[in-house]
Amino acid sequence: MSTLLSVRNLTMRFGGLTAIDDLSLEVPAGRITGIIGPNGAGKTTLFNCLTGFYKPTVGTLRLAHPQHGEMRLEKLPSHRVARDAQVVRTFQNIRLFPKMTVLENLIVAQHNVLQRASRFSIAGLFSLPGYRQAERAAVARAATWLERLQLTRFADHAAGDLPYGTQRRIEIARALCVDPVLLCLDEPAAGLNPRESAELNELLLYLCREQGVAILLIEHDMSVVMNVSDHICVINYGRKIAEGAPDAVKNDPHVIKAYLGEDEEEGVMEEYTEERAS
Amino acid sequence: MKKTLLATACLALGAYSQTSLADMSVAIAGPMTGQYASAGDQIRRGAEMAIADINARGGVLGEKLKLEVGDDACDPKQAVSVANTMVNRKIVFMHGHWCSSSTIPASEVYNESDIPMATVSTNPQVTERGLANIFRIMGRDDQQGMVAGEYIADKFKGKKVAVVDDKSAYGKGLADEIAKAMTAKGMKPALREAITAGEKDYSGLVTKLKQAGVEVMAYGGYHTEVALILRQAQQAGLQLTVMGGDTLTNSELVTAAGPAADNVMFTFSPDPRKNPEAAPVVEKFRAAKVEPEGYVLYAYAAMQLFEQAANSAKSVKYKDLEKALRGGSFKTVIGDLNFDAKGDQKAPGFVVYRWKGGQYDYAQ
Amino acid sequence: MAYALQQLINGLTLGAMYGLIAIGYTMVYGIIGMINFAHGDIFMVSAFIAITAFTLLAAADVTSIPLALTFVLIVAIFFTSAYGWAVERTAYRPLRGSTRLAPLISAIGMSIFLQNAVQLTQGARVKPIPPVIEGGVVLWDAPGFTVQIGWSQLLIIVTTVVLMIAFTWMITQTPFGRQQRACEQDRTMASLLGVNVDRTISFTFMLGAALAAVAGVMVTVYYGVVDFFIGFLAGIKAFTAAVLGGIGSLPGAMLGGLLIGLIEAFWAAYLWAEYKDVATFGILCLVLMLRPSGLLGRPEVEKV
Amino acid sequence: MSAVVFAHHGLTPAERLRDAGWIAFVALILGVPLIGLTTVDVGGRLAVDTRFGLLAMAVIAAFGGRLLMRWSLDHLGARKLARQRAATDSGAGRAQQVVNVLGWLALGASVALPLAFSDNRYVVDTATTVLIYVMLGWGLNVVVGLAGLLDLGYVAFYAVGAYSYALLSTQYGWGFWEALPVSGALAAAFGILLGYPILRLRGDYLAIVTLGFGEIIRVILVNWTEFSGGPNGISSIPRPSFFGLEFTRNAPEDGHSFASFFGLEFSAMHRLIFLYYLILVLALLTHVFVSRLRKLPVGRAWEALREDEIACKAMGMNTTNIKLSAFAIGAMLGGFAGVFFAARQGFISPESFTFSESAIILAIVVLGGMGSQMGVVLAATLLVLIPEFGRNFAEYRMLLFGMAMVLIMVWRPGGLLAHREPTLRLSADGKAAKGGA
Repeated sequence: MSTLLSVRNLTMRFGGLTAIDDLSLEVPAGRITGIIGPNGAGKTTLFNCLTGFYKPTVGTLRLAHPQHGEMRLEKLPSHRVARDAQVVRTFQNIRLFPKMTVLENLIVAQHNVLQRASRFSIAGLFSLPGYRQAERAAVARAATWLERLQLTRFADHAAGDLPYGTQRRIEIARALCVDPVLLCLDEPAAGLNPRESAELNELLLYLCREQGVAILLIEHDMSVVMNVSDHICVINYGRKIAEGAPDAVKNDPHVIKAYLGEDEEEGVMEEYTEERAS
Repeated sequence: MKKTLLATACLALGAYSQTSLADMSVAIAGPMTGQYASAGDQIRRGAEMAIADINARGGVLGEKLKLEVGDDACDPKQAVSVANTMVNRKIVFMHGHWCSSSTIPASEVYNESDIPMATVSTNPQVTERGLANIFRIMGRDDQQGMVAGEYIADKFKGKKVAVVDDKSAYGKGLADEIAKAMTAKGMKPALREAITAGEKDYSGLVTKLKQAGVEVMAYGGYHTEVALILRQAQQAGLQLTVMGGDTLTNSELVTAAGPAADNVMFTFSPDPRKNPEAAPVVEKFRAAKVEPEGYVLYAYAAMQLFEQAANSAKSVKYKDLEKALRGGSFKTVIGDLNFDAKGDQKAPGFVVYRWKGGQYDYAQ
Repeated sequence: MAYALQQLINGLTLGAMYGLIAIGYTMVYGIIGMINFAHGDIFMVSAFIAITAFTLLAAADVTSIPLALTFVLIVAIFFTSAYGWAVERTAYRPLRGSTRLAPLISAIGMSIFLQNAVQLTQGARVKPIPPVIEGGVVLWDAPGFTVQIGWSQLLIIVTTVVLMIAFTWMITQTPFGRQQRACEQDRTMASLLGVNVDRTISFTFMLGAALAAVAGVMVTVYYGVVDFFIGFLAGIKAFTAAVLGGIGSLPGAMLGGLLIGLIEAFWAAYLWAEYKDVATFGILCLVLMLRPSGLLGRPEVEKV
Repeated sequence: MSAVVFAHHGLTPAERLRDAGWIAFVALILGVPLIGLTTVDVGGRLAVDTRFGLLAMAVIAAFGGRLLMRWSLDHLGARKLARQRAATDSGAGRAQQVVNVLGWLALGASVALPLAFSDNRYVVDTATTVLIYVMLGWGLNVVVGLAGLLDLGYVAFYAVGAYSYALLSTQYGWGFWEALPVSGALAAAFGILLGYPILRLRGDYLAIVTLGFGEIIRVILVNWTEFSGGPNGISSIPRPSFFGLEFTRNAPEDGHSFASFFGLEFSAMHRLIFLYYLILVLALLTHVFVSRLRKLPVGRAWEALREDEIACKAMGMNTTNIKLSAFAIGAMLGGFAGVFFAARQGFISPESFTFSESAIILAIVVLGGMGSQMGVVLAATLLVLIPEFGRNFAEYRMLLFGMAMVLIMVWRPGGLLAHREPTLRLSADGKAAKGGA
């Protein structure tokens, strides 16, 4: 089991606030790694650092890319993290392209491949065979994922008009169309009903076991995290407080304390609600 | 819906533009809306009165005249559109446009459609392009600039003179000519400045003039800005004499500038109101509560010009009318008009005026 | 030196005027996040109201300047606020909740409408009144150049500063200010908490219009000449000022206004007057490149 | 809007009267300073004049108008509700079909127009103006409608196109067809020049900077007299020829003019009609170009950018390039329109490139329905024709124009044609389309 991503001494400060404090963490290839922690623990900030939206104050993020070798994620702008390093994320507050159809959302995710095939749009403008073929392939790929996530019947609907749970699935499907090496899911089960959660579990296991995609999962729904994760990392106040197999983490006294013992940090709570609202 | 819309639009446009007219149509065009609407207003009042008078005399060649009014808002694009409307309305004569930048593109349309025009636009380019249908009943910027520049060089010897313009085609052209004429007479402008028309605050310019010790400002532009500059100069304790062009005939200048307007001089054709032959018409305008200032009498004269040319040619066909206009001499309220080959007035004669107590009169 | 000082005074006066209009822009922007392109024309309407009021007073032989000013201000604020209210009610409220651009276009239409309505009802001619406040103080009698500040210039600068302080106080300290800020941040939440959002927005528009009215009266007093076209340039400049200072921030609007006034004055004084608008917009671009939210605007954190 | 209508559904007559009375009261307050009172110039001083009769009429008109409006809104509202109930979700697809059919009909009408009005200068010329605005609208649609970047200085690119053709042709004797691509490329370069420094800006900050850019270009054109002719502009710009045949009255000595070549009698209309077809062809090419681009990766990227910039980055898209390409393509199309404008007018000056021009073009895009190509056609037609029809109302025409802009926006906040057609459908590609729409 090789290490896909290794986070070393990651620190992220916003003015006086330290959101992530000297965090180190290994993400193995082809496995599901769960990240849990109380609200405002710095989980989403970790994702933002990983995917280039924030520049970490200190620390290194090394990705052992199967094709391109070692890449330093903290040095890449966000679009290159997705394009070159193939580290793709979803968002806690779903970010689809609401007026575009589901299919279009999935095609846009394959922008870089198609754009290359369209050769500065010229091949595309004249509908040259090379481009047509690339487009067909892109649609086929999208159709496959739609089928797998039971979204085919929504393909031509505007994404923004669909129910919440469906939108969550679309966002995952869209991320999959980027062909990720590492898929970072930010609370994919939030707002799902139990049946949908169960389906999600199944999907995550399929992606990991059958497709070999490594998954980094932020989740509050313990039925999801505990059931699918191979390895769980618990963070609080931006620090790692426990790590290990699901069962071990469940019984760790630090974790129990973090979840149950302290409820005086209202400031942190507030920050969280704000994040939700935006 | 779109098609019906388009179709009705076309039909309506077509129908509207092909209205058969029993009367003979003549037209005026100028800025009836927008920033310079007051000039357009003057033109309309003058032309309306003239048409009423001509029709009272029995019209032209036995037909009553009908006046078409076109609004170009001093926008070249709209000017072309107005010109096309007028062509469709089968006008036989056009007085306009007012802004040189509207007259130039619109005149090409009239030229192609064989419509003679009389304009008050002063930019030399208006007649320099060799179009046969243009007749200018006003002097040119270069002529009036020369008169103003020489006057300044003669009368204000030893004083510091600034030349300022408002960056409009008219204003800049005029100011350049004034500066040229002054320099030719051996007087270099102490300052050459430009302002943005439409602003309200010219205290920066005034301070600059004060610093440079300027006493006389030669100005190319419109009256609104002159009034503001004068007011602000007075507030800053600067005694300023202004010399400008024909646009300063507007009595708004006096209302706006207050007593300081007495320091304003400008060049203009000999005052048509002083023309004894114009006296009855002037009286008539005053009776109708219209002060025949600025372009009012010019519009009146343009219509007289058409009346006389048509009567002498006994036709309103372009060829005949054009020949009559070029060859003839016409007695109008602005004096005798006759044109050279380019269509400029043969003897435009500019005179320097000075505002005094709300009236303008020849300057000493 | 004396010259520079005089230009400084000119720039400050002009800047204060821009700032006054910009505060109205910024308040409206703050609450509904739209560029109210008709704001400049509201200002123009108020200048016309002021002209009529001053003329009426002159006809009634009122000579006391403070009395006249107070009367004109009250009249102008009353009627102009009514215009502000009506504009919001007819052109913007029906568009609440639609795309960001719909109210913008509606505002541009409103601006064209107001301009032409005034031209039609009041005429295209410029409207002048005799100087209301004359004279000033000589600050420095340098050789060859006397620096002076007119009473009306002083009046403008003082009024603007006082109003900015008053409005900042109102927004930060009063219940209305709290409601206003609540609407600004989350309209749905505010209405759930019992804030009457419609009324708050209407009131904000009326306040913005009242500020424009004060600016309109000041313009009439200072320049003495008004026409139906003055709203356009003033509106654009004030908008620029509001953005430069950081749109949504009242002190920012003031600062932006003053900066633009000073840039214009000094650029025209020492460099090429004809390129002063290029300078203004150039500096705006530079500032925004370095600080994308303006000088005093809260930096927008990219929420992911 | 509709909610307001329904909420007032059951108004009693007394309530209606009270409502109309309230409106009349507002009209009275608004009317007093502008209608009721006015200042007139009496011998160099202002005096106040009253027009209370007119004011009373305005107030009565407001009262009556409100009653009438409420009454008709109630009726229309009821009918609208019925129609909404009747309409099913198949409506969207049908709407698109209708738009398509109408599009073809409009095309047919525009091809036939000069034939039907071959001696009517005004109609052909106005139609040409409509097409110029259609083209500008399509260009700006790329930037605003598709990519969602608010551009208030679009007229700058129009000016760059117009001036580059004017200068290339008058100074260096270039022909229309040689100058067209060069001017377009130049405008595109300006688009990138503008786009680059302001990539980080969003929303309204972007708006003011683009507005400033438009003003900067205009101020430079006004002041740099040696280069641009300053306020005098550039006149005598050569008109495009018909494959080398000029539209002149007299044939040149060593060849033919258009009229003499075809053995026609000279008519100024020939050139007008030729110009009309020229802009029609340019506009159609633009349409095909933009519609194709929209279905290409770059077009979908523009729309995605409009929808969510952050999600775009997360999908690995280089938003910098996407924004710049939108600016460049939009600017290029504006430049083409400018070249044609200069060639048609024969005279250009900075007055044609003011902020109000940008505002009108933006209004066309928004009124049409952001991103909708046919919407632009409809809005451009309306916005050009309203003031033209208004010529009959002389000084009221711009008033009506402003009012129309507000009313259309309030009536249809999403634009006249707000429907968005997907760039591709699953079923269309021969894939299994289970369920479908």
